Amino acid sequence: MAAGPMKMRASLGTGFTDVRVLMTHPMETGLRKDADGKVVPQHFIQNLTVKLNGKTVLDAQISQAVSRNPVFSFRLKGGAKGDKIEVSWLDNHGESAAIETVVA
Amino acid sequence: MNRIRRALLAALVFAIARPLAALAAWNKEAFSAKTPGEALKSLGIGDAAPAKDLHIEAPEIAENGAVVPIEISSAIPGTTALIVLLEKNPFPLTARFDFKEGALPFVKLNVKMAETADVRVLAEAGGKYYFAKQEIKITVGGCGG
Amino acid sequence: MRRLALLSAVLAFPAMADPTPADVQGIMQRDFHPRGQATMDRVVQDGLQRVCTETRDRPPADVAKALEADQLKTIVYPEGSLMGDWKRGEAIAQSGRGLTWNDKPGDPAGGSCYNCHELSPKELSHGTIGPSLRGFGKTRGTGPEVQRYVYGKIYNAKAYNACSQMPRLGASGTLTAAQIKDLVALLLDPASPVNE
Amino acid sequence: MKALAFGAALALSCAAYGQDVAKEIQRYRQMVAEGSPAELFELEGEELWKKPQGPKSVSLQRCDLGEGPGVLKAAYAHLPRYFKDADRVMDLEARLVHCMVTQQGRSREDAIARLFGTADRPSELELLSIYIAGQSRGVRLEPGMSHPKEKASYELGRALYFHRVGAWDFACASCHGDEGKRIRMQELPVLYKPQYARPVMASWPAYRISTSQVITLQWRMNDCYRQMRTPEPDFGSETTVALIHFLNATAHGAPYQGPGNKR
Repeated sequence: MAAGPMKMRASLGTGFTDVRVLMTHPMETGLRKDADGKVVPQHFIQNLTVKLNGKTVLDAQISQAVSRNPVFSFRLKGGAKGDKIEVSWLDNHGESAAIETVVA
Repeated sequence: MNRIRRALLAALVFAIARPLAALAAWNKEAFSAKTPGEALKSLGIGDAAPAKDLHIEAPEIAENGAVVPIEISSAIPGTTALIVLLEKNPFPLTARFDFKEGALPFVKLNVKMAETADVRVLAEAGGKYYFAKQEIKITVGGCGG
Repeated sequence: MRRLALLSAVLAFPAMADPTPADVQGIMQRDFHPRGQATMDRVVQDGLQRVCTETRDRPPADVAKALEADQLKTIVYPEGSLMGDWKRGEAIAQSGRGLTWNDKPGDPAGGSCYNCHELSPKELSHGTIGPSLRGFGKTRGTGPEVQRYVYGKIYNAKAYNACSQMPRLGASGTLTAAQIKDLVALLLDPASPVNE
Repeated sequence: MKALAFGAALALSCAAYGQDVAKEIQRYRQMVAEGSPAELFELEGEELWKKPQGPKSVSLQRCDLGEGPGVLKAAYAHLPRYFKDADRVMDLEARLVHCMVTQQGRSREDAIARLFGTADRPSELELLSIYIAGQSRGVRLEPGMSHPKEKASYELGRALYFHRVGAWDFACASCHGDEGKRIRMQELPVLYKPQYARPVMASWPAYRISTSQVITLQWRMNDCYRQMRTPEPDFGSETTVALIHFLNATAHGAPYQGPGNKR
């Protein structure tokens, strides 16, 4: 499966901004067999980056043990309307995707 | 299907091969380690102290090992990283989050667990390491077949 | 006036009686198609299914008795001991496979026991549609009478309770005689975790 | 001694099990629901709704789901219902196939060629269903109950619910007939009673966590009959629509809250 859509929601809490991001990705472990008994090759997101107004605030490295169609929630310090949040990922096949949203 | 996906990608996602390639550091050795001990060694982590201020919020029983929700947060001052290990998975190291100025040490994610096991979370703060653990039971659900 | 409106509402739908089991069967014969080993004869109710449907699983006592006597005749007991291997029995109790349209005919089926019953205390994921069978053999022993009862109950649960929700695992061809013997051992063998 | 201590611990954990398990499973489901990727599929469904397809190369945007051509708001909550143009009661999926045939000019074979998708590739009907159902959020479930064919559909659904059939003698009520029962760890809602039908029916279609798949009510009916060991029901047939009709009518009045999450 190729990279599908992403979705992100940012909401202002008290003293922080809640960020929730959904991404379409199979997160194949390389251990699973398909219906024909063939091993499905490893295919998973390895890096995740969160930027706030262009500056990296969170770098993550993840493994194939993160569930399919990953959902992550983060919290950013403070936050105000108009803040630009960008989340991007890179997988072990070199595919990548990104999404950005503005805090409303 | 592909056409739709492409259309969606164009609408929602923009390609960013350039900046990501620069920071595509992924600790292959640590993620390939087969035991929690080896993984920690690869990450350069020696001793870790138990910490009450490191919180794991997870169900004690999960109906399905394919999706186990875990929320981790640290109230240890100066926390710069959170590390998640699933002790009985074939490759225990599951995630490492490095927080820079601007992010709070808080993450919620879903993980896969092969069997009932401890989740071990480590926090790095001021060059020291802390840990917390919780057991999560994995059950079989629903009808067979 | 209101009564009149009500009456006309009733008259507007003169044929609005509840569909009978025979009507339902006819509709299912039209709306279903065979797939794999699940053939169309399976939507034809036998007498027992028909009576249980008609009475919402509460047949009059004499009817129930007659049905049970009928079902008892279907049970085929093998020669010799009815106790198999409880370890194989545990695996059969765990498996929910068998007889569906995507099960391969000839592949060993399971009894789906844990779907409805508690058995071994080691298995926390058990259903509650049927009674708990934990410690079943402890109070009943392993005598030939109880072996015969357990074998018969698994082979055809309807011989003991006409409209039981438990499948007729032997009579339907789901489990073999050897498999049912293994389940008897799972329930009765003192070494079985069920009797811990 | 050690074995004894272990045995005691096991007995203890089992005794404590009953009361705590339900609470913990509830917590698990709550946390999973908060992290559901169902929204991603709504986006894809919206694209499909607007995409020109078939020999006539038109989108489904003029499809009348009962609230008027192209009206999505509240459409799902009011299904199944009677459609005059087809002279029958239809659920969402049967209606979508009808529109694919009559408006897009596709053959019925093409429209139903791939009914149930995979985790990698959900089917067209699954994605459309999840998108369209999402447009009924907050609207009370109110399937059609006034036309004679709607009443007949409801009655047939109820009869099917209690109809014992198949190689294992099951009716829907064999599992969904008594309160407080479960299959393995899964609680079984007594779906002919409104208080149990409401929360369940208000959350279909759904994202199924165990298989990472989008699932619809037609799938649910199909897979229940598979496990009841009957032959396979035709997609969108009077039988499956009647059961869905009976269930949604029993859940009457529940505000729609889906698409939901299932185990």
